[in-house]
Amino acid sequence: MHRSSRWKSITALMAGVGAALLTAGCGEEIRVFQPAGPVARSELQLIWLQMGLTAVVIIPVILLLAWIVIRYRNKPGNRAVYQPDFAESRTLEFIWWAIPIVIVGILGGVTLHKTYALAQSPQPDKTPLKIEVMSLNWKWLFFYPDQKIATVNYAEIPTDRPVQFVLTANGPMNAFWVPNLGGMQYTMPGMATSLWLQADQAGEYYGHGGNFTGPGFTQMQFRVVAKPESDFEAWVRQVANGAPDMSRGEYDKLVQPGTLGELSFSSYPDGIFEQTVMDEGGKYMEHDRKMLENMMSHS
Amino acid sequence: MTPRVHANPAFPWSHVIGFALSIVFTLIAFFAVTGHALAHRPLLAVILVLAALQILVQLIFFMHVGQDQKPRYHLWLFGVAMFFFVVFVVSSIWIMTFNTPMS
Amino acid sequence: MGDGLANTAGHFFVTGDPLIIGSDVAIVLVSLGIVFVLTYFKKWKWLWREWLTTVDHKKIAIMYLLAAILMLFRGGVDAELMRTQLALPNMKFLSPEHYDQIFTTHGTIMILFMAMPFIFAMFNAVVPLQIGARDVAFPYLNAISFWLFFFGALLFNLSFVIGGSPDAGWTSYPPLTELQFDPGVGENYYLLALSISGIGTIATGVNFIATIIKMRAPGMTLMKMPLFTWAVLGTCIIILFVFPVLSVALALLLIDRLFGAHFFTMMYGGNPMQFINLFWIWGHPEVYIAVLPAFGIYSEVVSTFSQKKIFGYKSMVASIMAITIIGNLTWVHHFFTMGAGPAVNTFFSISTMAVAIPTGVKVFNWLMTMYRGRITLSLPMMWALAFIPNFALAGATGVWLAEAPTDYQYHNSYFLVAHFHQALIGGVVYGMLAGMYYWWPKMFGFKLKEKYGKWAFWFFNVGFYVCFMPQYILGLMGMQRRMYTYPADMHWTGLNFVSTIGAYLMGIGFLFIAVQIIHSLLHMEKDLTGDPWGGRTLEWALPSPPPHYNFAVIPHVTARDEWWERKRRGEQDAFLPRPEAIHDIHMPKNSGVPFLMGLCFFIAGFGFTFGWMVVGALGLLGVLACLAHRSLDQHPDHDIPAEEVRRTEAALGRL
Amino acid sequence: MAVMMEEVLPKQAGPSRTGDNGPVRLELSTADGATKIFGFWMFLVSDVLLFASLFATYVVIYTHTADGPTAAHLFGHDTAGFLAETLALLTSSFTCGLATWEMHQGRAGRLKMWMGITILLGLVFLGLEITEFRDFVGQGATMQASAFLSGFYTLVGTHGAHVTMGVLWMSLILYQLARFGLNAVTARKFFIVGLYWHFLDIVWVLIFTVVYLTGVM
Ligand code: HEA
Ligand code: HEA
Ligand code: CUA
Ligand SMILES: [Cu+2]
Repeated sequence: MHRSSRWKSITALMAGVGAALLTAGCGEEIRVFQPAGPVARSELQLIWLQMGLTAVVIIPVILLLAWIVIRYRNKPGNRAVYQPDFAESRTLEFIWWAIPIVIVGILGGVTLHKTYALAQSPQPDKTPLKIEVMSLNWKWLFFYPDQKIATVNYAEIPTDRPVQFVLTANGPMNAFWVPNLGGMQYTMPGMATSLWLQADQAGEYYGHGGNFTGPGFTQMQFRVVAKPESDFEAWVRQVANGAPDMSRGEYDKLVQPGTLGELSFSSYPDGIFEQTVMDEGGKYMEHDRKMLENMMSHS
Repeated sequence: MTPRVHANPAFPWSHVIGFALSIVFTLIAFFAVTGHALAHRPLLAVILVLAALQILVQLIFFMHVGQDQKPRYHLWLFGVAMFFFVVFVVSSIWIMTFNTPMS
Repeated sequence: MGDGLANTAGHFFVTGDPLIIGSDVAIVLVSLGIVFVLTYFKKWKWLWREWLTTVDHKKIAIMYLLAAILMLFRGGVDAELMRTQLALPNMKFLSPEHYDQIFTTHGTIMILFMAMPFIFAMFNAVVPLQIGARDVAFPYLNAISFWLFFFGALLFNLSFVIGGSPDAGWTSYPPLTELQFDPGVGENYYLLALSISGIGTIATGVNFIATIIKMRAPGMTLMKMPLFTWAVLGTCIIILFVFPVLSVALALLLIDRLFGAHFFTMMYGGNPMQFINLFWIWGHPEVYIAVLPAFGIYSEVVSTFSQKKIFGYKSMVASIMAITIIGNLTWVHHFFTMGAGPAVNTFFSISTMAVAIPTGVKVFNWLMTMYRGRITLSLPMMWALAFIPNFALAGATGVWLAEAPTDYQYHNSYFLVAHFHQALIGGVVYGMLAGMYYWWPKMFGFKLKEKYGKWAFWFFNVGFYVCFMPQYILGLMGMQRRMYTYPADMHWTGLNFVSTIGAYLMGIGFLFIAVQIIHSLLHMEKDLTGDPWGGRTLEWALPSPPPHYNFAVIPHVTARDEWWERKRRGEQDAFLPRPEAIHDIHMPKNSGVPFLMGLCFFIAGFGFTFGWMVVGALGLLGVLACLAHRSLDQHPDHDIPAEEVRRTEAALGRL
Repeated sequence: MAVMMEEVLPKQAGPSRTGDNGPVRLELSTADGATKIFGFWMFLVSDVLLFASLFATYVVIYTHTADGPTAAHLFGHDTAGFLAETLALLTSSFTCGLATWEMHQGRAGRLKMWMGITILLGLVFLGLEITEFRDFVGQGATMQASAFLSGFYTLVGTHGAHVTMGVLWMSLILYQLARFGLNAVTARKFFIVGLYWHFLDIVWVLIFTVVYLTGVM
């Protein structure tokens, strides 16, 4: 009696804390649950699926535990069955080898499908926008190879158009993450990898480095602004006409360790991204070469 | 079980055979490569197979793995270790070549 | 080198931060205190003879346990400092540099210098007794393992005081950890300390495999072995397979840093990702190294306190072996976001999830072991019970992380931090505490008082959920790990604050454990039965603590729960030695060489840390000398005469 | 016909065992000896994975030559050199095997002779390897020149360090054999160093194939 009331108060406490947590963060701040594009949405779907499928076993396990502990307590007068030699049951064991196998099978199948899908453009029939992303100590540099403009610590993208981010680092490895738009990928020195994202709602999205790069890492925040195509083009024109040039010297200064606010540039040294990748070891990476040739032909 | 190797105490036959085999395998691999006997891929396959045979020669003729006391748990573990050797090497190549499909 | 010397001298002693100065002062005071106490009570000889030179697995277990608890405290203080810094946005409690050092040392210490010695304490305390052996297969090597761990840990902790701590995370990814970005000595400390203790760990793996395969009492076939011993076997197999990989990863990075090679640099063709690859080939299996022994402990505890045979013994064995092998094939899930391609990611997603299958079987079998049993809620059992929901959740979130597409959203966020603390604390720490409470009487000869232990349990357990549940949500809100602070406008403040409160509750829980131990020491309640819990396996057939040869006569085993079966049949006396069956017992001699060898490694490590190659080489020469000394020692053993054994047994009331 | 245990076993350390395959070999004649040999196999298991990591790293970076010498260039110069190393080491494995064989015949004198020859061949191998390294360094192919070279020197050098340890260790055992004679303990010690030696041959065969042969392919 005394015991179970203690259990109850613990449960009540937990429930209270849980409720507090949920209300504390139930708005749009739970960014992973607020997808603003097809990639994040596809990932969220899998999150719901995995939550559901694991809940199917985990919740019964916890309930069963509670029931068994209450039922088979060693106290005088407990008349529940006591079978100290009950230690084998083929049927039971078959069941619990089988259930996880089935769940893992389903999740594995979906994973296979989605992993391949996410490596492609979300809308292959639309021409993508290409943005080259370079993580520096401790800032984000964005190049628009087709628009020939560059920005620091923010990027604008058109809505409803797939964006191919080509990622590299000049400095320690970081990761590019915009939770509302979809999952992250590493930016690695000497490598160029591709990440597809797309926004279908206009808005301003929080982005942050995903892999620790030293004392300035915490400040490596950036914005991704999604706006309709026409607004996007207007912004490009505005940067191209109004912003200063990025000279080679300017670039070298950006590479120096330090934090910065947002900047825009109306031009940048030709081929600087490709050159950086190659200098840092990209020439040994077969796929880098292919990727960059691909990029060059577009620009 | 009759020991395979020490059947004839008068002369270490098995050691001599093992030695001969290891020299032969080495020379085949060496001259196949320096003489460009085959195209790249088959050549690679041949020398890897020869290396595997060499390892077996060392294990069987010199380390006497056939005649240790049973149960031979050490050989099981050594075998699994060789398995992971291959896994770690091959998967490192697989992972590090980034076979990202390009658009 | 002259230049380097002058340069390092300036940075030699860490100065500036009041917290570090405080710690320095504390460390110096404690050391002086220890020296004083030892001198005052004339205990130096005793320390050397009984402890520093011992090769007895039971004493080595106690030293490991002490070290583990100390390191839990050190790592825990780190955690409290971090949580304090993160309680509110834009806190100025810790500087970024200091915060970086603290999470690095926290993670490294908790995993390598807390979890590892804790499991080794349990291995040493239990395995020889459970299988009816007089010691481990290689007692001398066992002592070497301990001293390598000890001096490795000492070297690592020294970084706090001399030269500066590593600050690139416990994962230590290059190129951030290459000289170009990290010129200080902190990273060298990390690399050398882990290398040294890693050698000891490999030796422990060798030792316990040999012990379990070769030293079992007659009649104890593999399928009659207690599940804890099975778990240790699996653990040691993993150790043999993956610790060498860590050694290589560390060595290569060290070669880069000390000799200017280019394995992982950005220039000259280095490939930093290969470090990450090697690190996780070790790193993932490492978490199973930590958790398998805990699983073994749960099996023992659940069965004992349900007074019931373990359910599905064969499945349990099969699942241990399955985890041992499959666990080595999943490592890429730590860097799905590297973009190695969908084929790679899919393969490793599925292999990772596959581990959930054998683990699930274990969970269900524990439940069924309790089902139709008689459950006693003693302290070990409480920790075991608290483990199950905790680990079910940790495992579930693990499976979520295992799917590459969703890992893209979870990776390196606080969601991940919450996952691994739930697995490491709910799985490993709870398991080790359960094991500590369970075998404490066997190790020390007295029981721990329950009262403060229960307080500790509730504070720690409730604190755990309060601390880490909010972190799952923080991760989904986009909060990254390894941020020393965060802006006020992100809506992260509330949850962080709650989490910090939880961390303090856990700290209080830990303090209660300390109080409990001290209280039980002062009001000692001796365990005269040798079997305080109604145990099932051989160790409970011995007095607490067992004499140093363990078994006067090696028992003959006929059943899985040998001791329990005997008790049921009223045949306990079968384990009392008959005087005529007692013969001379062959035991290894104590030796100071393992300690000296550890010291030589320490000197070498310290030398290389500061780039003093001569000191390093001298240390290594010392190591070689120790090895040669051992090889030349023709009489490392001695005999305990039968008469002396009879006297000891008689004094224990067993004749 | 193996040697009778009692002849060479003045005092043995533990209870003796009779195996299921006829007369027991000297090094396995005590439980302690059998356990130590088993333990050594476990050490070899860990060494397999140590080399696995080095090979994995080497194959990942061996094309990363940073405009320095390539494998083909470096090893193609002097293929006879690494062939000679290989033959020296293979022969030493053979002589080490003969030493074990003589031990099993109970002939301590010949055992010591073959051990001496093995040590000499080991030194020949090391001499060749050091000459090779010096030659390469002379061409500017230092460990600092490229990732490929870092990998090369570390992988091959780690094997070389193992051989060096092997030479020292075998000399120490040779000394013990001379000093204490052939008994269960020294037999076990030699058997273990012999296993180690053969294992180093296995590793070398892989280096020969993966580093040198593919290098000049
Ligand atoms: C003891 C420690 C421990 C344990 C046991 C585990 C167990 C598991 N872990 Fe965890 N993990 C860590 C410690 C641990 N982990 C650490 C420290 C890190 C991060 C390191 C760092 O980056 O610093 C990490 C990171 C980590 C990642 C990397 C994420 C990332 O970096 O983005 C992944 C991804 O797959 C993962 C998955 C898993 C899985 C699938 C299991 C499985 O083994 C879990 C299996 C258990 C269950 C599933 C529960 C019981 C089962 C049932 C009740 C049956 C049915 C269930 C289902 C079918 C779902 N872990
Ligand atoms: C077994 C391993 C283990 C254990 C037990 C813990 C225990 C704890 N950990 Fe740790 N943790 C890791 C392994 C572990 N951790 C690892 C591997 C990392 C990753 C590191 C990296 O990124 O490189 C990490 C990182 C990590 C972070 C993320 C840091 C970051 O990314 O910025 C945080 C933040 O909350 C945290 C918190 C805690 C807390 C509150 C505890 C608590 O459980 C601690 C409980 C406290 C004690 C046991 C000691 C009590 C102290 C006292 C009694 C003193 C009294 C003082 C006060 C009460 C103020 N840990
Ligand atoms: Cu017998 Cu070699
Ligand atoms: Cu993992």
